Amino acid sequence: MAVVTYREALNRALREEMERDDSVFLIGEEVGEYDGAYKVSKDLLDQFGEWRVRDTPIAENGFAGLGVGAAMAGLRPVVEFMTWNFALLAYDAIVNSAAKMLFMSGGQYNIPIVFRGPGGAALQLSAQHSQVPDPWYANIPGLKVCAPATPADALGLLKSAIRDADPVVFIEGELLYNVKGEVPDGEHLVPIGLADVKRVGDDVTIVAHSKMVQVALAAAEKLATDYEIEAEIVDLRSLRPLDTDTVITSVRKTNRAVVVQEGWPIAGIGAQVVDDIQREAFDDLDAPVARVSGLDVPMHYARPIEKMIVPSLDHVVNAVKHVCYLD
Amino acid sequence: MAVVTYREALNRALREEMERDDSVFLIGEEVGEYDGAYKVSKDLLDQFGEWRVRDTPIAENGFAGLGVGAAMAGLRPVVEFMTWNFALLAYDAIVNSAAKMLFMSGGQYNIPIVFRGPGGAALQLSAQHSQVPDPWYANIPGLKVCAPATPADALGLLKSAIRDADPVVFIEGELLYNVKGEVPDGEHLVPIGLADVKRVGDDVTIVAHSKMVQVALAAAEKLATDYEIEAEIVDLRSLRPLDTDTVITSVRKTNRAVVVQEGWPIAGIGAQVVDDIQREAFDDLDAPVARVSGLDVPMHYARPIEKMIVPSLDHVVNAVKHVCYLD
Amino acid sequence: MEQEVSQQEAQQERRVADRDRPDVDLSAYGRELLHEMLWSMLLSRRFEEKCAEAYQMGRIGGFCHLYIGQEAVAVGAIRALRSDDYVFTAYRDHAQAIVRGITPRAVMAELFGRVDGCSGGAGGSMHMFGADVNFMGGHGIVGTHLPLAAGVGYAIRYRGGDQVVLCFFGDSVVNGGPFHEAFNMVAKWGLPVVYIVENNAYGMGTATDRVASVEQLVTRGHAYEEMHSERVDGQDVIAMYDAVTRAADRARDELRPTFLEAVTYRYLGHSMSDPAHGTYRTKEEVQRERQNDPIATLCDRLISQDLLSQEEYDRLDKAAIAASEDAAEFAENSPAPDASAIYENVYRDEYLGGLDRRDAWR
Amino acid sequence: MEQEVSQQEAQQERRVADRDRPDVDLSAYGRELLHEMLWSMLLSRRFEEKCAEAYQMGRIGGFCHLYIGQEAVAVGAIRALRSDDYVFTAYRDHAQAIVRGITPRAVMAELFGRVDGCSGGAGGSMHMFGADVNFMGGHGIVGTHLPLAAGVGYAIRYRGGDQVVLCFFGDSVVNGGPFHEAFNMVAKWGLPVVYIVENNAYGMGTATDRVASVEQLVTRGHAYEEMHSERVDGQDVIAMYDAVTRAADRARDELRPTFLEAVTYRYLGHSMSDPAHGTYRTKEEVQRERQNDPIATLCDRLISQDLLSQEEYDRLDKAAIAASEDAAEFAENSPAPDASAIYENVYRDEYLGGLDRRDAWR
Ligand SMILES: Cc1ncc(C[n+]2csc(CCOP(=O)(O)OP(=O)(O)O)c2C)c(N)n1
Ligand SMILES: Cc1ncc(C[n+]2csc(CCOP(=O)(O)OP(=O)(O)O)c2C)c(N)n1
Ligand SMILES: [Mg+2]
Ligand SMILES: [Mg+2]
Repeated sequence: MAVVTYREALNRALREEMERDDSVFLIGEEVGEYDGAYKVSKDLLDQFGEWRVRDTPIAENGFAGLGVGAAMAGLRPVVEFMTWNFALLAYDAIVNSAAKMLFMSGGQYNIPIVFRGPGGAALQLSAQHSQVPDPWYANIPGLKVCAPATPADALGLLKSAIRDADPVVFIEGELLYNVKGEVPDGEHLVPIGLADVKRVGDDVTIVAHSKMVQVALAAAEKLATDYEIEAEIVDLRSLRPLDTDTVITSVRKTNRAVVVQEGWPIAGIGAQVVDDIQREAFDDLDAPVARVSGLDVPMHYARPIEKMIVPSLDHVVNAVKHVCYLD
Repeated sequence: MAVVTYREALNRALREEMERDDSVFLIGEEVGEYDGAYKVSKDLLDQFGEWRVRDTPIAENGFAGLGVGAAMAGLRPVVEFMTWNFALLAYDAIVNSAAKMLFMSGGQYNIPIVFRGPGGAALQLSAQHSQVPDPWYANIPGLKVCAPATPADALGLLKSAIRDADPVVFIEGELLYNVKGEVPDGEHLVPIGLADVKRVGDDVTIVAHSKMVQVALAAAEKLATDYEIEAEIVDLRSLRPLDTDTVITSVRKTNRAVVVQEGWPIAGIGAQVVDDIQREAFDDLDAPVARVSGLDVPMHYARPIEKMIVPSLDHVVNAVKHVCYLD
Repeated sequence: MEQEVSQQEAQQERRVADRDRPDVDLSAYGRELLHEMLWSMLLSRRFEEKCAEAYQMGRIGGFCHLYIGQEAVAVGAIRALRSDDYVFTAYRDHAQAIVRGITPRAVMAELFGRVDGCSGGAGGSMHMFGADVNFMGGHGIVGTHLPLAAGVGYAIRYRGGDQVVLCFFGDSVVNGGPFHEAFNMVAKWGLPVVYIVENNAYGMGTATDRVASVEQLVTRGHAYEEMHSERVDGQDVIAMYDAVTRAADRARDELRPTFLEAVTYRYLGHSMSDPAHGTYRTKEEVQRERQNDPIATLCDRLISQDLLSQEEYDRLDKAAIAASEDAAEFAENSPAPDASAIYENVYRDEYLGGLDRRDAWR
Repeated sequence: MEQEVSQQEAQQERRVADRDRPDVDLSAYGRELLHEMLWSMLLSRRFEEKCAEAYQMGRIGGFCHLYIGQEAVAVGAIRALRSDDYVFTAYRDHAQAIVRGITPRAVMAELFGRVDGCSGGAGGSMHMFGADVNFMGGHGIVGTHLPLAAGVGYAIRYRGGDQVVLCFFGDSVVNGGPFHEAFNMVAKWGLPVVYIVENNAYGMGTATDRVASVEQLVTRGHAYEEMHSERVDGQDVIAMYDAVTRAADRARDELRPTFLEAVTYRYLGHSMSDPAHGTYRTKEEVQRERQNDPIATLCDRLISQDLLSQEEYDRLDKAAIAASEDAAEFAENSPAPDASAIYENVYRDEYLGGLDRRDAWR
């Protein structure tokens, strides 16, 4: 077990898969000479050359579409968006082309492509650069959506995504790149669509993904110390398919649930998790499910305001207290 | 009270507002010479001339952005998308420019713009032309989202949307254009953000919007006749803001709820309604809330398959029976 | 309004005046190829006349965009390709599909929404696909298949192959972002793609020159230096064949992409729900353009050069009608998909937990 | 890699060789305007040096893109405008904001995220706005403000006004869809917009000619016939002033839009987190370009033509430093926004039911 950063884990996933399968290639802005805006593709250009590590013009819709075409011709493109905020320009290529090709061609053209890049707020990047794209893609049949929280999951899910025959939207945490964690030494694959219990507990289920798993873990420590509440943390890891079984199993045990997501509340992914819980574990619930979301506003630049908008440890603690009727 | 079609009601709203305020103008593909692909802008070019009724090139991102700029300069553009499926190309202009301008300029530039066009499945238009965009926009703070079900609401909401100081996403029902209904003769405004009880009943609440209101109304008749179940139908009308009060009031009375939406289930607008109900009316519920959604697949071309994918009267009836424990 | 009509007339003048069809000796092309091209055009025409009929009878649903009048573009261009080359087009795709080699039966069954359709009945008129003949669709969102075609070009170069990608699109595409982004990448990276804009004078009800800031669409190509740009008479199947032959060579040998403007005309409405003429163009204009019919023109030239007899023509035409009838009959008898089609092609790989969890109670 | 370096050198040669700075008599411009332009460039430079310092000290957060080296473009262009004209730019916007008339204090307070910032502290470095001087932002998504600028142009013509919209953007924009869509509409409808691409040789770490399929970006303009396209030395504030003066006249008098390529250079890294040189360009290249400094060049020319004395220059420079210090001090003392800022500018009109219903328990 090596301890590596989330960034290094992603880099390793790319390298291993590119070594294993020469139909895998990476395109995006600054992925080559510059090693990637967040250095995720470090040294890959040197190792694989420019046809496999391709710096693109700033033309998100164009190069995402180019990836879809290359996938139709049997390649396995990994398309990096410098951040998911810029992929709004490529929404059509992902939703109208990638997600629908297999279906509308009657099964003739599957699209083995990965769209990846960081999502969520970083530090003071303000309104246009701090968005959480989760629900915009989780809503779309034909796509799979991953959002890993740890280096090991980043490695294992990205490798699975690259091997998947279908289009995968892979949302990395912009503030997770420097997070360190243990990663298995050998081949490590994490199946798309399986949640993971990151902490075991009997009193309340906290459902989270991506950066919010780290927030939830910290909150769980505080809950244990200050309130003797043992939280079980279910890391969704994939947002489509959603592993409802794991969530329900946990809620059946704890009888209380808090769903944490960084993104905006209305029709967020957390709303779906709540819907699933109330549908399948209604009689097990001792309290309504609470949600913690980013506030329903564009992101503010000023640091103190930004901090109030993004869900924090305290917000999660308060929500748990709320469902335990301790507030 | 005149009886007019949904199409005519929209046309009247545009004409009245353009006559009232000469800063209102309409742009989009085929809105002028061709009277609009769905004839919503019939005769407006003749009345108002080409600067106020502007045929555009097929450049959704470009002309949506042009609308945002014109709004910054104080005009009130109505941007027609021939259908919302094509607006995926303009997702950036709507989400990154229109929705955030007021906030990121510290309140200096509000964007009084309406983006409108038909959404949802029509008849055999298959995967790329049958999508429901509701949650992609309802998720975004800074936008308001309307989805009227009747000619009167189409008239009153579009007029309000045009007068609103903020960007409004206005989703018409592609299959509603020919639907007829009574419309008040004089000035008729419907506030954005108020739901409407379209049918009163004591046994179950059906929450719906747009075309699904018509489906729910038909289902309610059958439920009354065949099962003596009186359904109350809450037409959301606006998806952002969501009128949770009206929904909760109804559920508190009926103790059962079915949420119907045409779009895909995962993180759909219906998930949010369920979240709101379970949060605010948990103790009033006699059964978990059921949802009826379009199936979680791209739209098929063949008519029999299309019929199975789109929610129908029977699906709604079954869901109501389910929450009444009659299945 | 009067002013606009005369503007349109001026445009038509320009379009026709630009055409240049020297009375070259066609025998060099060989009877076989020439008859092949005539046959393909006839088949396409007759097939679509049958489509119109089937649409009126409610057998075909949704949007249905016919290609009648433009046949020379698809036929001349596709005949210039190798069988391992690739073809992309937009939603007006019946002719391209057939000319590329999907059977009329499979195309008609697709239009009828039946299991024997070339996309299993899932795509319909706008989404014909044929993986076995590298027919890559059939795309419905204007302009967005241009980057896809670039991607196939990328894959060809990636693997060191020498195939070519042919990508058709409508005139309205030249005003949109995807056109520009695709052209820049194709030009910059030397991808073997031949782009053909079918300038049929209208995007739906909008005359091309009402929305494009250039007189000739070919001008747009000049913004991409590594690309060859050229204007072709799209009503002349031979001119199309020649231009695409040269373009394909250029792509294979020099890795240089090409942009062709094919000047053509659509006889019918934009789709079956749009009248042939009315608000945006006059009956006279359509009649004038019909005099320049690509099939009649080729037929006349071949007959005058003794490369075709009237009997041969009649035989081909009858065969085209028969093939279209046969296709319709086949489609009629093909079964509609059953409920298993719903979840079948949403994913190819496993989807853990299943798609229908939330619909199970239905 | 070696090949690439020499390629870059060739590019630099070309860039510099294109420059043409005749030793024209500048007195015709008048001392006042000339000093004004020198002052604006100095202020912009010194202000941003202060920004760099404040960023290092953690006073400024997020992305921070400095304009140092490019000052002649903004100053020459904006000085050629009327006060009722409009200005748009991208995220590298401090200089444009100040030159257009937002006070250094308000810009610095914005960078510090304080309530006295020109966007109330909500926008930060990338989103400067100044409605009172028609400074329309400050946009973060590459290329997407070009259609917005077209929209203001539309509004001007709609109302029959004679203002002009000036829209700056980076070289990487010319490869994207929004550029093309905006240019087509502006050209077709005759909107009074002057687009200026600031070709500073790089989009982040990517040399311009590695991703654009044209040698000179101005070539892209030729795809839009109704538009005037021209290349300008962006390091020569006088050349910029002249070109934009002509362009503004053209827009006002002839309703003809203009596309200017301003050839310039960015001295520092793409943003504060990017080193000035390293992987994608050499130290030598940066040093060579610095010799063509727009401020030093103007200063030399003015002194040699007796339009400026060394003392005057020193006085201006000191004032620029003082204004920057003052701005930083002002910003430091301006309060941070409080929690009321969260929901304040999400909507201007009523939002029924309130935004915070689902967060109330927090
Ligand atoms: C992005 C997008 N916008 C609008 C439409 C609706 N639409 C379908 S075809 C068409 C006209 C296209 O004209 P053209 O490109 O000239 O092709 P033609 O129909 O003449 O073959 C329009 C506006 C669409 N499919 N996609
Ligand atoms: C659509 C989009 N893609 C990517 C980015 C990230 N990004 C910000 S600036 C930049 C480079 C832009 O270069 P250029 O246009 O030349 O402007 P310059 O920074 O040189 O002023 C990139 C890739 C973005 N902001 N928007
Ligand atoms: Mg056309
Ligand atoms: Mg640049």
